[in-house]
Amino acid sequence: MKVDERRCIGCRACSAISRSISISEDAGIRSITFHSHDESLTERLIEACPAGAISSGITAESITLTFRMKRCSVCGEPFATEREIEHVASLIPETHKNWLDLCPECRRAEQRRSHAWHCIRIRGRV
Amino acid sequence: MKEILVRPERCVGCRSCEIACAVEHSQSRDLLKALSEMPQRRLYVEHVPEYSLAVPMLCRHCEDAPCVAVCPTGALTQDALTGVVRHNRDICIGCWTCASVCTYGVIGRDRRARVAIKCDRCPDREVPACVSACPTRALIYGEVEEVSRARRAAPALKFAQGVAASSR
Amino acid sequence: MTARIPTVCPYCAVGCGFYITRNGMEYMQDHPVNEGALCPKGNAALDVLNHVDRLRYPMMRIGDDWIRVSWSEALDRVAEEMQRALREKGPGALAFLGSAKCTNEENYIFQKIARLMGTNSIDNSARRCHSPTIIALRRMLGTPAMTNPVSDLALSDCIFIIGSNLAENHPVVARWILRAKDRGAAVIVADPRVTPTAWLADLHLQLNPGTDIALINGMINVILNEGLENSSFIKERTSGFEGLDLSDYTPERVSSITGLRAGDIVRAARLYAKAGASSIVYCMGITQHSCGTENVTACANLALVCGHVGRPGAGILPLRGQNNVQGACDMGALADFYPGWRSVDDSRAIDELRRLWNARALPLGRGLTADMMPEADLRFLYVMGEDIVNSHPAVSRRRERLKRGFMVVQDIFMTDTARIADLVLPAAAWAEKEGTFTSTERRVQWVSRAREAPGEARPDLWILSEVAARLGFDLSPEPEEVLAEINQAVPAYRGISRSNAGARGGIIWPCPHPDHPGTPVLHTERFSTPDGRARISPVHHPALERTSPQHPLILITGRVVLHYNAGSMSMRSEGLVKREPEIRIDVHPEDAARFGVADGDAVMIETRWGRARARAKLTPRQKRGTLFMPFHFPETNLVASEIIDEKSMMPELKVAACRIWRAD
Amino acid sequence: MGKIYLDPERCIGCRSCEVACEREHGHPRISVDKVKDLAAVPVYCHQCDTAPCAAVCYTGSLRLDGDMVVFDPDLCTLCGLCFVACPFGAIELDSVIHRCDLCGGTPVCVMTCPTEALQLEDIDAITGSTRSRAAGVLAARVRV
Repeated sequence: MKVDERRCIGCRACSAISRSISISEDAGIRSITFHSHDESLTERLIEACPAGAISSGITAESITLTFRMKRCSVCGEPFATEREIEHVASLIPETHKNWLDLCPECRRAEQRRSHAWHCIRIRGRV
Repeated sequence: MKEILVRPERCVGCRSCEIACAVEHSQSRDLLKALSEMPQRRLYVEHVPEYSLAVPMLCRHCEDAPCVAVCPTGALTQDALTGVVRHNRDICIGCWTCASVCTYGVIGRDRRARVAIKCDRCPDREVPACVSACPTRALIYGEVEEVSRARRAAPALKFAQGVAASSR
Repeated sequence: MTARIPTVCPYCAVGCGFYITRNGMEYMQDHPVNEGALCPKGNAALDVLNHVDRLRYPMMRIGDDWIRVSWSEALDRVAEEMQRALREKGPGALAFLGSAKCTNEENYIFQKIARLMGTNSIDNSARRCHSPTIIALRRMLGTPAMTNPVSDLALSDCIFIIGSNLAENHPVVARWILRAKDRGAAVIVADPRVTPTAWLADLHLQLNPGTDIALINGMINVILNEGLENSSFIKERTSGFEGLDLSDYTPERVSSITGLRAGDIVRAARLYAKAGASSIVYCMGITQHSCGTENVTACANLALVCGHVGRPGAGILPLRGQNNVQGACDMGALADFYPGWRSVDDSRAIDELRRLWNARALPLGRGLTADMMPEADLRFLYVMGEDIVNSHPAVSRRRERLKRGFMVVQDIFMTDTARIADLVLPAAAWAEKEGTFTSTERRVQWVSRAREAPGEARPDLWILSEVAARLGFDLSPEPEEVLAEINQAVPAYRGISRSNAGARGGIIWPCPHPDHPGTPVLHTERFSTPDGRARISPVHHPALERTSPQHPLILITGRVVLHYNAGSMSMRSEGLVKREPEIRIDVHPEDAARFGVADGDAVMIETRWGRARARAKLTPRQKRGTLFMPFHFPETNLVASEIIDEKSMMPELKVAACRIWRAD
Repeated sequence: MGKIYLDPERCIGCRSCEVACEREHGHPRISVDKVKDLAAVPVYCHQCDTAPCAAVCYTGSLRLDGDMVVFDPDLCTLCGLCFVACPFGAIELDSVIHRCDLCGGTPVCVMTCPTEALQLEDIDAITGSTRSRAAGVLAARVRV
């Protein structure tokens, strides 16, 4: 199999299929390493890749791609690669409140905060 | 800031407002054709049998509107100048969070487009269609200061407290 | 076994039903109390069955080690030690602690053994939750129990909640309060803390801790001044009203005691008195004070003056703590009452039991209560399903003194109490045995066996009947046969059987005969006092636990939603523990700044009773000048007060002057 | 089938829904927390009518079906894009996708909620009854 570095968005689909594709995260960088592996999985990998980055062919022994991760604008934790976010943003309608800047944990907190708002206004006077 | 004031004591339940609203928001802007377009409601005349009254229910464009606060995508926004709560159908994801927090129950569901639907206070008109159509002036449109009893059109919070107080 | 077996939640006293299935649980949507709903503890109830920590075999202490022994060896030893203590030191050297977690049948047999051995030193954990309720409501209304069922709250027009954080401690009760609110009812919550219960309030009275009597007397004063009392009710159904002079309790004076606005006191009084049907809901915020009995009396006075008793939606609702605390008390597992609320001083009433039991003589006079046990010269202590070391501060501090003689603990886990025992007997948990449980609303429900007990664990009733046999008493191990005897011994249970208690939702006592449908609302026609009238009796605001320069803050104790009492069950539930893993102490941010404490700091707290360590949590829900610690963690026992309400022997667990500093 | 509807004023923050969901599915798909100790709000999947999670799912594993977003684990590649896309943060991902499936029509979070803060309802029915209650209050004020 071959990986197109420009197309790959750094998601987890291929690593979930093949054990010879490993994924790791450190200091806001996600690294995906493609080791040489059983070519019989290539068909499945091509099918599973959301970005069309995998094709059949022969490639070097092992390559590692690195992706900068998006840090949550509230808590600062990295939660997805920047390319994943771009990819998602291209598939959903443009939005005014950019929830894509928040990690899922902070999205939940934001939902809670906005829902609690009027309860707190009422209860704040008790 | 202008508001639509509802005066239920004048409402005769003729539903002219509902029809005018439907026509205004139809493609054709024609009564008969509008009906065939299966318009989605933005305004609801509710009958209250205990008091033999009809009450036109429509978005009050609350100050600090809860629907705007909870909308996760920013499809609902409030105009700083006019106070109108606008809904952007292109951004709406149909999660119904807004509908569930609305104290008046006036955010509906457009089942075809699978998004929310609510009063936009007729941006193309000087006076909203429902107000123009009301034969008894149960709906009036004017500056907040002008309509002295506009307290009834106060934000959802005050209304919620009113629910508690009046049920006592 | 069938696919799903109905059961009753083993945690609090609300009595929620659910089904136990082969692999787990299912909700019981037609249960009259909870309509299928369960709180987090209910959802985690099955975690205690088959837990790895369950006791599986009888175990005897040899020095610091435990050795496994056979049942017959263990049971022989219990009987021998009991008889030896009796022979050498008399019945005064024996004490028994029953369990508000065990069935009615088990508690009945347990107290019967104690009394046949000649002692009234039998108690249960009701001592530290509602002993003041027992004393006060029995005297005033005749029946020491909730007057109305929980679901009745939905019919109230005004609900006055005082000293209860039911939204956390009895979450399903909040369901019915919200139903009342949906109908337009007013909810008043009196609590120093902004609890989730206070969130539901239309009027939150954030009073100073311990000033409940002043508040209630102030409300009664307003009611009498404004002519809002129910004169015909007072005239026809009560006595003692003429002695009720509360004119000192003007809103202004009460305001200065309670720290509330005078206008709020007046508003609360009007809301409560003017409503068509009002309920008072109270809990340990009322009872766990040195004036606990007076606090309950004040609540009942308020209800009686307004005539808000004896109708649907109008009543006095003391929320009990444990799943069978009402039943354990009904069964007489108390140092001051025999079964059926016969006072230990009432020799005529006791004589009925003597005949029923074929006993030569039965002991008279109050026995040792739980808190007195460490101080007494005991030679034999039998603890059934109670972690007394972690639940009674006085005992916790003097646990070694409990052990002057032989100590048997019968439980489902190796609790801290079991750890100091000489013999530990493995008991079956609620779903592994049969019998009845009585919930806070007097609802008696039959629980069937749904699971096998682990190892050699046996139902408490079997263990007790085996011990009794070795003492020469013939007591049945069959719950149904014991229930038949309870029919004779406890008048309110006369008509209760496996079939009516086993029906959906069981049956609410009093049930005088087998065809009786039960009595959800008490006192509709007459009160159960000898003359049928309720007693109004004035009580006054007492001297309070005061702060001092040494101890400038007041410590309040209570529960949190995810844990239960001493934690022997909830602390073994992974889903609960990970959500509430450690002890925290709630501090108002201003107090925190004053004492140099930041959120998340490890802090030390000291009262005149002791010191403990906890993690600080800054929260505006705490009233300024007060701290809050949940009592599920042993640390709280180190600092809780030992002042006792002399009438009920209730320790004042709710308030203690204290200081706090950062632990470095 | 309806959708899960929340009345935050009824929530007492007991986390029963969370514990029940965890018991049912091994990992909770709803999460409750308090806000300033004055309110508590469960956050959960809304089964959005035009759901971003379905919009980004390229295998059809997540797709809109009537009132629901249905999930077919067999088609899932565990790519994690739905986790990135959900504005509620209601999807979690480890070796499997954790997302609400309404428990096949009888959600345990709704069944177990002690205060009926969570309900499974048709959203039009909810707004309809809110509206008629509000109309009743307005009418009552006119007649007073």
